[in-house]
Amino acid sequence: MKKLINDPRDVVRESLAGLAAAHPEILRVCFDPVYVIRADAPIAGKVGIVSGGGSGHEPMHGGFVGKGMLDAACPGEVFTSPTPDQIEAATCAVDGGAGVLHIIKNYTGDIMNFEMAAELCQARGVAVQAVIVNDDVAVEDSLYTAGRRGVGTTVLAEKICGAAAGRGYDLGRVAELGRKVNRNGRSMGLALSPCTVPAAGKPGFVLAADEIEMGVGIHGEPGRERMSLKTARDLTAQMAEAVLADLPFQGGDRVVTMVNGMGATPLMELYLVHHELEQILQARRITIAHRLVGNYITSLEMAGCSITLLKADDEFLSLWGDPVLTPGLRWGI
Amino acid sequence: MKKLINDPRDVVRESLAGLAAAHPEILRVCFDPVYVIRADAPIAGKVGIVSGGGSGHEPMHGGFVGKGMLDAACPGEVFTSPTPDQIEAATCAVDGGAGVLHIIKNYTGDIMNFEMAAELCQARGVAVQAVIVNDDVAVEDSLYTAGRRGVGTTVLAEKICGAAAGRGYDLGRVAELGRKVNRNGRSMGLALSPCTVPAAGKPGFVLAADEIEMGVGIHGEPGRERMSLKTARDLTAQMAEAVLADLPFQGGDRVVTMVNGMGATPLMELYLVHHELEQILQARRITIAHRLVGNYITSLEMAGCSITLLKADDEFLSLWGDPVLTPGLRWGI
Amino acid sequence: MTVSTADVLRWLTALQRVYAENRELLTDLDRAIGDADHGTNMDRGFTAVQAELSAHPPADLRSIFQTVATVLIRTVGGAAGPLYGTFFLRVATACAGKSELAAADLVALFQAGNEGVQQRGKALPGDKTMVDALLPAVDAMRNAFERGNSLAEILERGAAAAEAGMLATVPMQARKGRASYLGARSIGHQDPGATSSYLLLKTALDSWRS
Amino acid sequence: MTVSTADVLRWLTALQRVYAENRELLTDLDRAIGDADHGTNMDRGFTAVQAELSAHPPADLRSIFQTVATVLIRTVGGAAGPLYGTFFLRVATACAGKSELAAADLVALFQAGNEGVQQRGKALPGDKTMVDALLPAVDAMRNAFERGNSLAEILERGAAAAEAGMLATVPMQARKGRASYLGARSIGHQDPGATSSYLLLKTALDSWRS
Ligand SMILES: Nc1ncnc2c1ncn2[C@@H]1O[C@H](COP(=O)(O)OP(=O)(O)O)[C@@H](O)[C@H]1O
Ligand SMILES: Nc1ncnc2c1ncn2[C@@H]1O[C@H](COP(=O)(O)OP(=O)(O)O)[C@@H](O)[C@H]1O
Ligand SMILES: [Mg+2]
Ligand SMILES: [Mg+2]
Ligand SMILES: [Mg+2]
Ligand SMILES: [Mg+2]
Repeated sequence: MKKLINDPRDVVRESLAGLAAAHPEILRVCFDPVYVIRADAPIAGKVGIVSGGGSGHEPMHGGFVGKGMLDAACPGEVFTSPTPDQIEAATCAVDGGAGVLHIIKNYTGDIMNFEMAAELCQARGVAVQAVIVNDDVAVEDSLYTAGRRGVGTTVLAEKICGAAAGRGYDLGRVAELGRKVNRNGRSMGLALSPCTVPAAGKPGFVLAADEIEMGVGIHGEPGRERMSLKTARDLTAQMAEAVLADLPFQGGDRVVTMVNGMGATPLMELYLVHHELEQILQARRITIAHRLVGNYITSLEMAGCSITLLKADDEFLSLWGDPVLTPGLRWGI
Repeated sequence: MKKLINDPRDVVRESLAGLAAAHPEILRVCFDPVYVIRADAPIAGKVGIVSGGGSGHEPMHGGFVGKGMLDAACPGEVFTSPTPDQIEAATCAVDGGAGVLHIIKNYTGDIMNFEMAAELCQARGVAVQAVIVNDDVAVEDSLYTAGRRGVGTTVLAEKICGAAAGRGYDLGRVAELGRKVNRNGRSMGLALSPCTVPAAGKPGFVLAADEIEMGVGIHGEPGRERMSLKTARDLTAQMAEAVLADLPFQGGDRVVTMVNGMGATPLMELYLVHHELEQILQARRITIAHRLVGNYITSLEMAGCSITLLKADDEFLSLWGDPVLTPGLRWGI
Repeated sequence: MTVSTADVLRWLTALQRVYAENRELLTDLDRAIGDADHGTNMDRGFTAVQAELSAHPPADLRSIFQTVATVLIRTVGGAAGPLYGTFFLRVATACAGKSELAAADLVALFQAGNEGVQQRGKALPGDKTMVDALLPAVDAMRNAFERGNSLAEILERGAAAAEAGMLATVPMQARKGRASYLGARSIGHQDPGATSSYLLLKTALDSWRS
Repeated sequence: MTVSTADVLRWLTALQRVYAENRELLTDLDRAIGDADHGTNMDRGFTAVQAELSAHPPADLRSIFQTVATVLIRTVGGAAGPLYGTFFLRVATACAGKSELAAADLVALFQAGNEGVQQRGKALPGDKTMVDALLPAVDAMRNAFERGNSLAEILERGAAAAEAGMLATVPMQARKGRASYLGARSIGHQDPGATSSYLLLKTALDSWRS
């Protein structure tokens, strides 16, 4: 394992210390329990937005804390859900009296830890609602699974709900908005190479020299199939087809797109994939209203990318344009 | 070679098409010859800032085109200097009558191609001055080499000169400012893994499982030594010592720092390195006025990082704060 | 024979050692059908439990298990944290007022723990989870108790049933947790959580048999 | 015997093939002490030269070399682009008004080309660059010419000297270009540019010997 780290057990805390040091004007980090919080929290009268999950997906979630997005983020150990005490402390710290929205990716561990935390917060009189993101089309949903995984749409939901809270939406409305984002967002990813959890020391899976994992999860979970490497054109088409067919997206739709890097894929390749995606959408008369290209929801040093499409209405687009000031996403300020 | 590309010969153009598609409000891309240009260029009466170099270092340089930074960037093939015709076309296209500054990294190929272009531009009546960046302390300068390589300080010079041009500095003053930035900036990097030029298909060098290249160049050029992997603390200290001793930086200095990822290193590790760097500088009573942590000047999918320190005066700091709107660096707008 | 507060503390100390020793094993099992962290999670949790117990030794059985529960919930994370946390919360409640545990108490205690896990995780037998080790163990212990077996025998039956249940997860297709994302690809692998649950009972047996 | 416009075009056609065939070799040499692109650069450049020459066949020798120069400058990039570009710019000037090249012209022409390279790159013999192949070749050709040798013999001497010069770069420490960053670590490797320069002369010999 080749990483720029000290003791693997200290990775999360030392990295968070660096995040805090790098962005003092935007956020603070509390260490006991661990959470990242807006420098100016709580904002009286504003609904608080809290997310969290395992670490190793940076900039998500800590890098999305700041004006116009998250009020706090709860980072767990690498690829491990945060714990109820973190979530409880963060939730109570950002409550400005209007209640707090939890944005949760659909993983059993995340759900159960946020559930326990919500019970504790409600016991303390803090109103909490939850939005569960489950947008990964790679895994078929069914009564016999924990359901679809939450991936890229989480980033868009955090931006849009953050803007809505900033505009004064009440808790019920922000939660409903978040669920609407989730209903209209779909994602699919692929891996060219695996990643290694520092504490584990070995790659989570192994790929042959010409093999990729189509539909990979952000923790390296297997997806739809192991297949041989193809051109960016073919791979982008395959991801896009899966995403487009699922909602389905149709001609005339306006969308927000995200071409997301898994961590080790150069920006040069992500722009190339975005170029392929734009051509696919143009051919279907789907209009791209806004686009993100870069590393937003990563898997440590995994090579690969994911595509997220959000079918946008006027409310989404208007909220998307609101100023946002976080380490990972910034405009208008 | 595992990359998200089509034909290796098309990587640069297809990636630039994606850059243009992703940021229509900021920039345009011309393809014959190839250059990236500000959407609103030329700006009458403003000194134009043009940079360029081999591709594969994204976001540099194309991702730094936009308001407050570069007016144009000339991307060569991967790791290969751009050609005089590109540079000539870009220079003439951004000339607003106040002349154009070329910001050049000190590589024989870049220097010679920019030189030839400058001759052509001057023949067409466009005033051109050049700033050569040679900030890499890994390679000892001497009469018997092509001199030090240009690396991280280039990013800071492009931001600061871009801001100065926006404020109306004339060509001579912007050029002098750029040289002052170069005189006060120092960098050093390391690689945990090599990178593969698409057209070459094989890694530029090979590292054993526990080996790193200390002082690596942004094209994978060897540095000071092959050594075994150490903790982030030790490696950061070694890079920082080399950088600090070279200027030298002293107690009481104010600095702008950049902890830069080589492409495949997770943000989590970069923040961890930044945390180590802040402690080293604090111990020496060196004040960090501004900081960048992320991928700014990369080497394809190389794993590793570099540290850049700029000794800052009031002029630098004031210009640093000016609004900038580019795909790779953005604030205040 | 009964289980004393000292016995319980020996069990918890042993658990730290056992999960440290089986850290790689559990993580490798989780690598096959999960995200390669179950061993790390359990090791981190029970190490923290020991630290807390020696820093602030609780007065009675109930508060010992209360401490175990809150420390696990705070330090384990993932799915296992809330599940084992809930397990020990229920165990603590089941110990209310007791200073030592007789056979009947032990059976009731493990039963309460498993019920907590099932309520928190909504898993049924056959879903390829820790429940597939815990539930058979509880049933076996109850039968043994009703047949009037000794405490040692009860624990032996429990551990044996947990081991059988753990092995029975191999051919199962996961319907809960991360492994369920693999669908049919989860078949043929032993469930990490069922394995850590077996270790929980096996270690109780080893600590209390004598 | 003289070199005609047709001979020159055959030389350039052969150069495309030669640099395509030696693409890997040149890139591997550049991988050792540079950035692994010299072969790709030369291949790209001379492929573009062929495309341009067949698209717009120039009228005379001078404009042929003028085309070669501008296409190389436009397509090769790196250090080699301006250097070989300048080489052919000077060659073009040296051909001004000529419709075929006699022995004296050939010597003058390669000499002019090498002077261009040295002016553009400021390299001296021993710096481990293309100059270490070109300069000895030019000297050898001049001597052979002064000794009254045939054009074929002159080319043979030139190619032989270029090859010797290329091999002589192995023990040199680079003082110019990317390789100079390696300091002593550049010793023991053959210079890619000297190699492509040797191929330039070797191919002229092969194309014109007959
Ligand atoms: N809903 C559930 N009910 C009971 N046990 C579960 C459930 N979901 C997961 N588990 C257990 O948790 C184990 C995984 O734990 P762990 O790896 O620590 O958490 P995570 O899956 O969040 O990384 C699985 O092997 C399974 O036995
Ligand atoms: N200043 C110089 N003068 C003459 N030749 C040079 C000089 N610098 C570099 N070269 C030649 O250029 C070759 C490298 O060419 P190439 O790899 O195409 O360019 P780059 O080094 O920019 O990638 C070297 O092997 C060397 O022979
Ligand atoms: Mg986990
Ligand atoms: Mg090059
Ligand atoms: Mg796990
Ligand atoms: Mg080269």
